[in-house]
Amino acid sequence: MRKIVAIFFLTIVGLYMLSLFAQIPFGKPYKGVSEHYVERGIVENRGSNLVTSIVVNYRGFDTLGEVTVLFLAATGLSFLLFSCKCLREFKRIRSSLVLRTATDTLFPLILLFGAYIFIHGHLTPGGGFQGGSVIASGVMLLFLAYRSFHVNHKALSTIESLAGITFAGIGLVGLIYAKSFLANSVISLGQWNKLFSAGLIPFIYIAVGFKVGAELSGLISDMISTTKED
Amino acid sequence: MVFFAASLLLIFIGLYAALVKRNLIKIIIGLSIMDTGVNMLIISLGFVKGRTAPIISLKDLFKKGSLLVDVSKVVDPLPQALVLTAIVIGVAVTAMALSVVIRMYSVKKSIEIDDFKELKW
Amino acid sequence: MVNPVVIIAVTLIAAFSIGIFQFLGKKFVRGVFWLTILFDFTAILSIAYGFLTKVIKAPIMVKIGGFPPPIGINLYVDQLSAYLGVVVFFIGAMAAYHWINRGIDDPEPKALVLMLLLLLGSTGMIFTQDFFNLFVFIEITSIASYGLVASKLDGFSLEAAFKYIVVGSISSTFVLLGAVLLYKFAGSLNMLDISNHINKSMYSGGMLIIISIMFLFGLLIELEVFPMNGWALDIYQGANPAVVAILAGGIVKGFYLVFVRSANYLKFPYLLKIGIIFGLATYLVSQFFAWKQKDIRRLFGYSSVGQLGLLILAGAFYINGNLTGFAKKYMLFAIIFFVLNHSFSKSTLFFLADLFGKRNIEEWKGAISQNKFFGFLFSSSVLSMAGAPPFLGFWAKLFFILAIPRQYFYIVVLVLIGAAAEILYYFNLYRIASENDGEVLDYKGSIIPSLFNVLVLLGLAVLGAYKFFTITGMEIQNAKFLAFITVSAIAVLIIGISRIAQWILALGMLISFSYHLIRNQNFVSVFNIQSFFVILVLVGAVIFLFATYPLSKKYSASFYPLFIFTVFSMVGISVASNWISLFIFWELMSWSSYLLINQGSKKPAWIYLVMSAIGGYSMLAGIKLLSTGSNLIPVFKASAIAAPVWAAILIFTAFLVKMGTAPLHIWARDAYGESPDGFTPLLSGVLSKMGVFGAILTIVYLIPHISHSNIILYGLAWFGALTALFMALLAVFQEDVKKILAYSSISQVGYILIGIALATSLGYSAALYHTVNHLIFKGLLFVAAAGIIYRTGTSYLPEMGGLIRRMPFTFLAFLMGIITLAGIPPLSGFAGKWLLYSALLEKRWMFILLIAMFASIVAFMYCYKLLHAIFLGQLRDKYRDTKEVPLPIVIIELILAGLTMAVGMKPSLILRFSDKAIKTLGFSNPGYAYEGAHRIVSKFGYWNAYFMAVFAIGSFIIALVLFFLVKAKIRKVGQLDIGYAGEVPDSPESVHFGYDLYAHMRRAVRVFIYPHVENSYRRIYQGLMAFVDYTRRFYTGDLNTYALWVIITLSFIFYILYKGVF
Amino acid sequence: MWIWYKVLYALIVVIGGLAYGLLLGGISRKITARLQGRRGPSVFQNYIDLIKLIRKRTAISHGVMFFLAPMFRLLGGIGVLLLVPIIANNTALSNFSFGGDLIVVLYFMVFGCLGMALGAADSGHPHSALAPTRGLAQMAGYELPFLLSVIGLAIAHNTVSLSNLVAAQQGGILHWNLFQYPFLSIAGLIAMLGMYMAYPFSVVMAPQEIAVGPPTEYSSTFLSFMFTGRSIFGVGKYVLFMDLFLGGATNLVEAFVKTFVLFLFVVFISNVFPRYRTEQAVRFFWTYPLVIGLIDFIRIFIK
Repeated sequence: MRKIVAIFFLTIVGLYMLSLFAQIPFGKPYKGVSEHYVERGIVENRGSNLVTSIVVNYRGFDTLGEVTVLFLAATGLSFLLFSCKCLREFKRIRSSLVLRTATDTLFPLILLFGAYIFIHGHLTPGGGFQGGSVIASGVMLLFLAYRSFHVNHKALSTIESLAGITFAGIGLVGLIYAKSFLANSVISLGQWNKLFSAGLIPFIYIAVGFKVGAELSGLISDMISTTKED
Repeated sequence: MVFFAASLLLIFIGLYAALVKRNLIKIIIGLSIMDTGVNMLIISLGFVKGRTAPIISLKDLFKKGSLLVDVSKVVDPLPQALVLTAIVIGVAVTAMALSVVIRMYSVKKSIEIDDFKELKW
Repeated sequence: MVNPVVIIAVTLIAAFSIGIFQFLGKKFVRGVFWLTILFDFTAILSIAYGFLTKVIKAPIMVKIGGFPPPIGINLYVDQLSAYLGVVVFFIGAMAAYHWINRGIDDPEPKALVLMLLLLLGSTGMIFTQDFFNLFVFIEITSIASYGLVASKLDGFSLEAAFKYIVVGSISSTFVLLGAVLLYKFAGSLNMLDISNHINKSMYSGGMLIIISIMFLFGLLIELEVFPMNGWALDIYQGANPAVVAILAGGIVKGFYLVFVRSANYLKFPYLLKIGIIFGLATYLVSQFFAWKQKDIRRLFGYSSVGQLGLLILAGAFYINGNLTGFAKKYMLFAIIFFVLNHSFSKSTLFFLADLFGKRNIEEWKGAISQNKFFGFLFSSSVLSMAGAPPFLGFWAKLFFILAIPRQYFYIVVLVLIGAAAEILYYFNLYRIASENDGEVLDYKGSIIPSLFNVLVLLGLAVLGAYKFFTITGMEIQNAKFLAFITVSAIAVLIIGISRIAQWILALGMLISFSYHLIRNQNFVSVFNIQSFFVILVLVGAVIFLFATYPLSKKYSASFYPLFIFTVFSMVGISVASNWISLFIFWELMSWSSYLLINQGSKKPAWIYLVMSAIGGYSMLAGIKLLSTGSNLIPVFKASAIAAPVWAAILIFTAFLVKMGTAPLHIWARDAYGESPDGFTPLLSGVLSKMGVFGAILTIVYLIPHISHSNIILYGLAWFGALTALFMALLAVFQEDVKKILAYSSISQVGYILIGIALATSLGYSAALYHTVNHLIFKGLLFVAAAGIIYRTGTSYLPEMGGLIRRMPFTFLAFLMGIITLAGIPPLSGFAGKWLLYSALLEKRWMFILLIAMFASIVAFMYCYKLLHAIFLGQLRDKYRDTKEVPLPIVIIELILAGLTMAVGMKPSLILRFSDKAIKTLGFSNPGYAYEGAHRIVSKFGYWNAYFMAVFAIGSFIIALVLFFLVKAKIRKVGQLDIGYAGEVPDSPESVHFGYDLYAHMRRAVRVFIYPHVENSYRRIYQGLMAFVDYTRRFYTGDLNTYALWVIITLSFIFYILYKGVF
Repeated sequence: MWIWYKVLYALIVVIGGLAYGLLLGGISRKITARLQGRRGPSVFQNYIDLIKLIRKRTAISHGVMFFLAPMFRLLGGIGVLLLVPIIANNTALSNFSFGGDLIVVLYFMVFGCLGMALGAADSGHPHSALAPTRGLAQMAGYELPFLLSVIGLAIAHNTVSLSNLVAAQQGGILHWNLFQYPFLSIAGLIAMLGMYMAYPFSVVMAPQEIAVGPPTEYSSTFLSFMFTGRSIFGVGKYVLFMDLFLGGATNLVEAFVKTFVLFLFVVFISNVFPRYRTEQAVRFFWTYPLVIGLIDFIRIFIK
C-alpha cells in the first residue's frame, strides 16, 4: 500500500519536474555570470582551472562554508560517537597479507598524489577537497590493513584547526589589506599556468587539502573506533 | 536530455527509498543516491555540446592577443563549482546520518524504523 | 559598526581554534566560546543599534572577494536581519548558558563548537544575498542542528535527529535544485540580480513557477508546515530543551526570514495562496492538536509550529497581500512582534520545562504555586505566549488583525479561533501548574537565562505598547493611562512583603485617583454615560477594596496589584474613545481578573478565561468588521459606517459573556463562587457592569446603523429575560452561599440587559439605576458572605445556621440586602424593578415582562434560603464562640445597608446621575417624570418611594407600639427551648434544617434545571477533544510516512499552482 | 393636612378590615363544618380567639427576628389592604393607593410572608423551613398565571394604576374584566386559590396541622398579631381581586358583596377538592391556568 501511494505521488512530482526539464534546452550555450567567469577568469585570477577560480575566489565564501560543513560533520561525528563502543559486537577482521603489503607500498604514494592534487588545484583538475579525499583514502587503507591502527587525534585536530584558521585568516587578511573579505589580490597574481600563480588560491587550497584530509581521516577513525578492536 | 531524465530517475529512486524502505541504512543509501542524482543533474545543466572542460591549459582557448578566454569554447564552469560544494555537503550529511544510526543501533540494537516510533501524536 | 562579515569570520576562527584550545582545558574552551558569543552579540547589536538610531540609513552591502554582486557573493544586512541576528545570538547565549549549567553533553568542546556553528549558520543564512550561498549556510545550520538534536543520545533524541536528517535532506535537495535551476533560468545566483531579471509575467510560462516552487518548498519544509511537520514536533519533544530553545527561538526565525525574503526576491505571485493555505492550516491544526497533548515539550512544540504558521500567513500578507499604507506597516510590526515574542517566551518556556524536569503536564501540579519566582517567570512567558495584554504577543495579534484586509475576514475569524484554542491549552497547563496540593516540588538548575529572557519580554511589552500607540496614532491618553496602570500595579507589587502596606497603598491610589478625577472640571462638567461608569467603578472599587483588609493575610503578594490592574482597566474601558482602546482595556480587565480568580480556584478560572477569550476575540472580529480600508481604528461615533449585523452580534458576544447571559453563563457560577472572597464583590458588583457599559455603547452607536436592529434588540431582551429567569431558578438549588449569589448576580444582570435592549429612555433609566443598585446590594451580600466565610471557614450553607446570634449586624445588613435583592419596597431594590416593568409596559413587550416579573418571584425562594440557612434556625455548636465579622467588613456592610435605605427613600439619589447620562445618549428625558417632589410617574403607573418608605416605617413603628401596648411580658428563652411536642432537645447536636430546602420544587422543575447548557458545552468540548485525539494520530511517528507527506504536499502545491501538466 | 385625614380613614379601614376578615374566617369555618356535617364553631369564634390570645400573659421570645416577625406580618397585611383602593376615587376608601400602583402592591404582598417565614425560622424549630419553602414554591406556581392576568389587563387597559383599572371597568357588568377578558380572569382566579392557600393548594398549611408550621412556636400576643395580619391580608387580597376582575366597587355595599362572592368562591372550591403535593400544585399552575390565560394574553398581544 505504502509503495503504491509513494509511487503514485512520486510520479506526479516527477511529471511536473519532467515538464520543467523538457523546457530546459540541453547542451545549449549559457549566459549570465559564467560568461564573466570564463572570459575574465584568467585575467582576474591567473589560475588555469576556472572551476578552482570560481570555487576559491569568486565564490570563495561558499567554499569557506563548505569547509565549515565538513568541519561540522567531523565535529558532530566525534561528538556523537565520543567514547562510543556502540558496535562492539562487530569485530574488525584480520586483513590479508596482500592488502598489508600493498598498503605499505601505496600509502606514501597516495599521500604524495593527494598533495600533488591540492597543490596543483589551480592548474589541473582537482583541488583541496579532492586532494584531501585522496589522502583520507590512504588513511582508510591503513585502517583496513591494520586492525590496531590508530590515528593521532590530537595531531589531526591541530592540523584541522590550523588549516581552518589559515583559511579564515587569509580571508581576514584580504579584508584588512584589500578592504574585502577573501580578496585574492593581496599578493601578486603571478603568471598564467605557473605553479606560483593565482594569488592566494594555492595557499587556500593547501590549507583546505590539509583540513579535508585530516577531517575525513578523523571521520573514518571515529567510525571505526566504535567497533571492537580485537 | 537523457541525462536529465536519468538524473531525475536517480533522484526519484533515492526518494522512493526514503519513502518506502524500513531500514535506516537503506534510507541513508537512498539519500546518497538522491544526492548523486542531483549532482549529475547540475553537471548536465552546465554541459554545452562540443566544448571543452573549463581548464585553460592551452593557448588556443584565448581570444587573440589577450588573456580573455573565448567563451564559445568552454563549458559552463559554475555548475561544476557548485557540485563540488554539494558533494561535500552530501558527504557531511551522510556522515552525520551514519553516526546517528550507529548510536541508534546501540540504543535499541535495531535499525528498523518500526523500533523508532516512540515520538508521535 | 562592525563589518558583518567579521562576525562570520571571527566565529569561524573561534570554532576552528577550539580544536586546539580543547587540549588546554575546559576553561579555555569556554572562554573562547563566551568571548566569541560576546563579540558577535556586541557587533551585531551595534549594527542593529545603528539601524535603530538611523545612524545607518541604508542596508549594509558587503562584497566578498572584492567582486561586485552578480559576480561574487555578497552579504546584505538590513534592519530586519540585524534585529533577528541580535535575537538569535541572545537566545543562543541563553541556551548555551542553560545547557552548560544543566550539564552539557560530553565532549563539551565539540558541543560548544556545534553551538557556535549553529549560530554562525543562521547568521550567514539571514545575511547572505546569494541563493547558493544561502544553501550552504542552510546546510551548516542543519548539520549543526542534527548533531545538537541528537546530543542527548537517548532513544528520543536520536529518533528525532534521524527524522530531521531525512526530511532535512529532502528539503535541502529541493533548495539546491531550486538554486541551481534559478541560475540556469536567470544566469545568476545573486538574489537581487535574479529579482531584476524576473517579472511577474514570466510566471505564466511553466519554468519559473516550478523552479520557484521547488526552492520555496524546500524552505517550507524547514518552516515546519503542516502536513509535513511531524519531524519538527518530534524534535521539540525529544531533543535537549536547551537545543530546542535555540532552534525554536532563533534558528527557525532565520528560516522564516529567508523564506519570506526569497519569495519576495522571486516575486512569487502565489505566496499569498501558499501562506493562507499552509499558514492557516499549520496554525489551526497545531493549536487544536495541542489540546490533547500530555507531554509538555511536545505541547510547546505544537505551539511553536502554530506560531510559525501564523508568521507564514503574516509574511505572505506582508509581501503579497496588496496591503496599503498603514496596513503594511501594521503587518510588519505584527511580524516583528510575533517573532520577538515567540523567541523570548518560547525559549523561556523550554528552559523552565527543563528546569522542572517533569514531562507529563499532570505532574506539573504545584510547579508555580510552590516556587514563587519560578512561577513568575513561567506565568510571564505563558501570558506573553498566549497574547495577554500588555505583553508583546497581544500587540502583535492586534496589529495582525488590524492589518488583514477586510475581504479576508474569514482569516481573522480563523486566526482568532486558533488564538482562543491556544489560550485553552496553555491555561490548562497553567491551571495544573498553579494548583496547590501541598507537595513541595523544586526545580533544578539556574533560572538566570529565563530571568534574562523574561526581563527582555517585559521590556518588549513596554516597547510593544509604545509602538502600538504611536503607530496607530491613537490618543496618547490611552498609552499614558496604560502606563499609569502598570506603574501603579508594579508599585503595589513591590511592597509585596506586607499585605497591609499593599492595602493602604492600593486604597490610597484609588482614593487619590478618584479625588483628582472629581477635582477635574472637565470630568465634572461633561457628565455622560462614561463618567457614570467611571464613578461606578471607582466607588465600587474603593468600597470593596476597603473590605478586603481582614482577608488580605491569606492572599498572595500579587492580589492587590492585580486588583488595582483590574480596577484601572475598568476605568480605561469606561473612558475608551474608540473600539480598539475599548478592546485593549477589555482584555486587560479579563486577564487580570482571570489571574485574580485563579488565586481562588483553578478550573473555574480556566473556564472563565476561555469564555472571556472567546468573547474578547469575537469582539475583535466584530471591530474588524467595522473597520474600512482607510480607517483601521473604528471610532464609536462613526455615523456613516455601514455596520453589518454580524459586527454588532460579534461585539455583543463579548459583553454578553461578561454579563453571564445564558447560554454564555457557564463560567459564572464557579468563577464567582470560588474566586477569592475579597474579589468576588468587585467581580459581581463592578466587573459584570462593564458588559452593561459595552452593551449600551453597542446599542447606542451600532444598532441604529444596522438592518434588523429591532429583531436583534428583541432577541437580546429575550436573552436577558431567560437569563433572569433560569439563573434565578438555578440559584434556588445551590447549596453554596457564593454560588447562590453568583446565579443571582447573573440573573440580575439579565434584568439590566432587558433594560438596555429596550433602547428607550425609561429602559436605560431602569438599566442604569439597577446597575448601581446591584452594585450596592450584591456588593453588600458578597462582602457579608466574605465576612461570614472568614469567620466560619465554610461557604456551604447546610454547615451554617443560627448565626444571627453571633453576627447581628451582619444579619441586619444581610437582611437589607436580601430585601433589596427581592425588590420588596421600601428599600432601593424596588425602584429598579418598577422602572423596568414600566419600560416594558410602555414598549408592550408582554412576554418579556411576564418572564421578568416571574423571575423575581422565583428569586424570593433563594432569598429566603440564604437568610434561613445562614442566620436562622439553630446555632451550630461549633459556632458558639464565633465572633461578629471583622470591623472593616461590618463598616462596609452598614454603609451599604444605609445606602439601600436612603436610596429606597429617595431613588433620585441615583436617578439624578442616570438622568444626566441618558441625556448624553441622545434622549431628551429619562422616560419618567416627577409629580410633586417624590411621586414618579410613567405612562402606565406611578409610585411614591418616599411615601412608601414613610408608610412602611411608620406602620412598622405603629405595629411595634401597638405590640407593646397590647403588651406582653416577654420571657427570653434559649433557642433550643422549643415547643416541639413539649420536649426540649438537650443534645448539643443542632438540628438545623438547611439542606435541599426546595426538594419539592426540584421535582416540579426538574427538566428546567437540568444542566442542558453545561452538558452541551461539555459534550462539544469532549467531542472536540475526541476528534482532536483521533486526528492527531496523523503524526504516526513513522519516518516513511513523514517523508511521504512531504512528497504529497509537493504534488499538492504543484497541482494547485501549475496547470501545465494535469 | 389631608394626609392626616387619610391616616384617620386608614385606621378605620384597618379596623374594619380586621373585623371583616375575622368574620370571613368564622364563616369559612362554619361552612366547612356544615359541609362536613359538623356543627362547627361560632361565626364569631375568631373574635373570641383573638381576644383570648391578646389577653394571654406569657410570651416567649427566641430572638430578635422571632420578635419582629409578627410586626412584619402585620405590616404586610396592613400595607396591602391600604394600598388597594376599596372604592376608587373615594377620598376615604381609596386608601393610600396614591402611594403606588399595582406593581407596588404585588411586591409589597411579599413583605408579610417574608417576615413570617423569618420569624418562624428563627424559632429554632427543626422543621421551621418546611412551610415557608413550600409556600415560596407554591408562590412561584400561582404567581405565573396571576402575573399573566395582571400584565394582560395592564396592557389591555394601558395602565397599572388600580384606580384607572377600576375606572376602565365602569359602565355595566359586561365591562368587567371578568367578562371582557374571561380567560385571563379564570387564570387570575385560579391563582387566587393558590394565594389563599385553600384546598387543593393547602399543602403550605399542612405543616401547621402537624404542629411544625410557623405559628407553632408562637403563642399569645405574637400569635394574635399573626392572626390579625393574616385576616387583614386576606381582606386586602379580596379587594385587590375585586378591583382587578369584578370592576371594583362604587360603594361599600357593593364592595362587601363582591368580596364576599370571591370569598365564597374560594371557600366552596376549597371544600370539594383534595390536596395537591407542592410539585403537583406548581405543575398545575404552570399548565391549565397558564394555557387558559394565554388565550386572552395572546389576543391582547396581537392587538
